[in-house]
Amino acid sequence: RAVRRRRAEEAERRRLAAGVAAAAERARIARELHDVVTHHVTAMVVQADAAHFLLTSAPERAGDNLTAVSDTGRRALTELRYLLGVLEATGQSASATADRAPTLGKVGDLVAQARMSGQPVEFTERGEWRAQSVDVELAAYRVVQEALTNAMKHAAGQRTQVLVQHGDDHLEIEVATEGSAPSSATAPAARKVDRDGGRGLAGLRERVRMLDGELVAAPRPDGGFRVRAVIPTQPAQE
Amino acid sequence: RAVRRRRAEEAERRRLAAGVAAAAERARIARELHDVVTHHVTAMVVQADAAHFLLTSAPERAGDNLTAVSDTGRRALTELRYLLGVLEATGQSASATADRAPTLGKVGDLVAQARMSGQPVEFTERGEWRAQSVDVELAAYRVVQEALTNAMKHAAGQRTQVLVQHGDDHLEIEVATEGSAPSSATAPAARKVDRDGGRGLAGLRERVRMLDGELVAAPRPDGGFRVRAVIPTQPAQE
Amino acid sequence: MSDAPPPIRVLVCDDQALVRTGYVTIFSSQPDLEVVGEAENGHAAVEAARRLRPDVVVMDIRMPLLDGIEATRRLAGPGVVAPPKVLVVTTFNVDAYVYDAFRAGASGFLLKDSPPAELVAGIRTVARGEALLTPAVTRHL
Ligand SMILES: Nc1ncnc2c1ncn2[C@@H]1O[C@H](COP(=O)(O)OP(=O)(O)OP(=O)(O)O)[C@@H](O)[C@H]1O
Ligand SMILES: Nc1ncnc2c1ncn2[C@@H]1O[C@H](COP(=O)(O)OP(=O)(O)OP(=O)(O)O)[C@@H](O)[C@H]1O
Ligand SMILES: [K+]
Ligand SMILES: [Mg+2]
Ligand SMILES: [Mg+2]
Ligand SMILES: [Mg+2]
Repeated sequence: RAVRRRRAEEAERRRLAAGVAAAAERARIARELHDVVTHHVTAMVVQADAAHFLLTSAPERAGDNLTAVSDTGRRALTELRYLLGVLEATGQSASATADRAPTLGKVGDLVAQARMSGQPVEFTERGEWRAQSVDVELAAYRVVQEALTNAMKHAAGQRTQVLVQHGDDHLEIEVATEGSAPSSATAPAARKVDRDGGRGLAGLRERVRMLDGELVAAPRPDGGFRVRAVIPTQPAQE
Repeated sequence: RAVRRRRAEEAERRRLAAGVAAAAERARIARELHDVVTHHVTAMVVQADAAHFLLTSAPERAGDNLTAVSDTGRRALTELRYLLGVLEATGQSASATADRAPTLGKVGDLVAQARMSGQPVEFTERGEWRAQSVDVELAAYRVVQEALTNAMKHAAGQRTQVLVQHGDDHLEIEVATEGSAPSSATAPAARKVDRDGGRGLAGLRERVRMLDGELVAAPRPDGGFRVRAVIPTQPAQE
Repeated sequence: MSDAPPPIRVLVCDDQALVRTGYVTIFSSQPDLEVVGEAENGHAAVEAARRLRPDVVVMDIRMPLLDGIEATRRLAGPGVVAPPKVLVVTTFNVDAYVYDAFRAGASGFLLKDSPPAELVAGIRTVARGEALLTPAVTRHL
């Protein structure tokens, strides 16, 4: 009887854990989506409404608004495709290996996704690859994911370099974008650099610190941006 | 010691269950999201482009297009809000979504919307209408939605036929477009999409299969395209 | 000539340029509204409001540097003398946002994609000193 009760309790706990995980995942996706989709669609609605008011008084300005609507819509679809690709990639690896989130080996997929979305990304991997603990691999993966998302958001179309370096006792990840010329057509919202603005990098910094590593993110002197993370790893064994 | 091992195993199983639940949630949201967003945003882009075109020649008709853009955007945002369950911080999004899920009765709206976007669509409904489970209705709705989105994207301006047939124990949906002349003026954004493969039809196939149904999508010999789904339903009762 | 009352002076704050400029176009088209300024983050919003003394501040929540809730608190929170009315606009009508917005001193809360007629009516309502909730939010509360 005690055994049966314990089993029931365990099943219940498992169900709860699953529920919590699903909710957490929803919240995370909701956040990403806010930036990727709702944000764009909202802008499209407001611009279309505004165009309405300009139709007779200033048709040429209405035309500019309409261009903004179409451009924004195309960008929304591109970014959505990227996000879905990422969701899919993480979903697949989760079920494929049954036990975990994406690993470092999947960084290539992120790069491919970003390229498909039109971001010029170069990917370099150095040193001898070794499997790491799930925590380390996932953190490394998230660093690349967020940095690439940022590249597309804040430095769209700019050359982007991803470097993964496997050291003896640490893993080093660097993602750098080139500077945008001041006149470049970066979305106005993205242009102003506000390091307190988002939660993407702050969350990562915390995550990397919990692994005794360090993440530094800063604009480069030439106007680009660089994210660099160093995460200690177990020395090679077995 | 045995106790400790059992605990570790339990913890591991719980972690697995959570991972699987998160992945399933991700996949579900991703599919739903793709369908909601690409459909509405594609329609908005098409409408905005059309309005631009009419700006000087027929400003009052441009106004109608603008209204369509805003209305479509608002609908998309409303659906996104329900989808994300951000209204309920409690994570009841699944049921909230189910309550508000569009049903087969709304297919007429989809057709009207596509017509407003300039797609020549004919709609036929056959057999005796019966309410179906939320899953079945939503799947049927999504089939029509994605097929019409594809029609606007990949066969813009081509005659399009939508058929919904209510059988005794199944529902049949068919959406067919006519062949496009090779020179057709497909939007550049849409053209590029082809190369990325696309996940609309794949997601639908999965969704329909989960209901023990089947979806077949293929080009037609004459150059058109046809999507056909058969979904089993509960025989009429009560 | 006009015995019309002076226009309602509006400050538009949103970090998304397309939303901000769209709002400026819409509000400016109304004879009884005058857009006196724009701000693209919370700090700029507070600074501009203190300098320009608008009647109504239309305030986004998610903005860099200082979010719209905190900016609202600084402009219209407890203890502020002669505060402007703040109409908060957001993409999501999350309960927590609505609650925080009103606690911070906002007079109204609307979805950002509300139809223009509702937005301008909202500005007029809060300018008169009345409180306002979007129908979608009210239904939910
Ligand atoms: N590649 C980049 N080029 C230019 N600026 C960048 C780049 N990456 C990040 N930034 C700047 O750093 C800020 C912080 O980035 P972070 O990822 O934390 O936030 P975000 O991307 O704005 O929002 P969130 O990640 O929460 O959706 C950004 O707002 C942006 O100003
Ligand atoms: N009505 C159609 N006419 C011509 N080709 C079509 C039509 N519908 C679908 N296709 C072809 O089938 C492919 C797969 O369609 P699917 O909906 O899966 O992807 P997509 O529309 O290209 O992208 P996504 O749906 O992910 O935005 C399309 O890329 C297109 O080549
Ligand atoms: K005015
Ligand atoms: Mg970011
Ligand atoms: Mg498609
Ligand atoms: Mg904002």
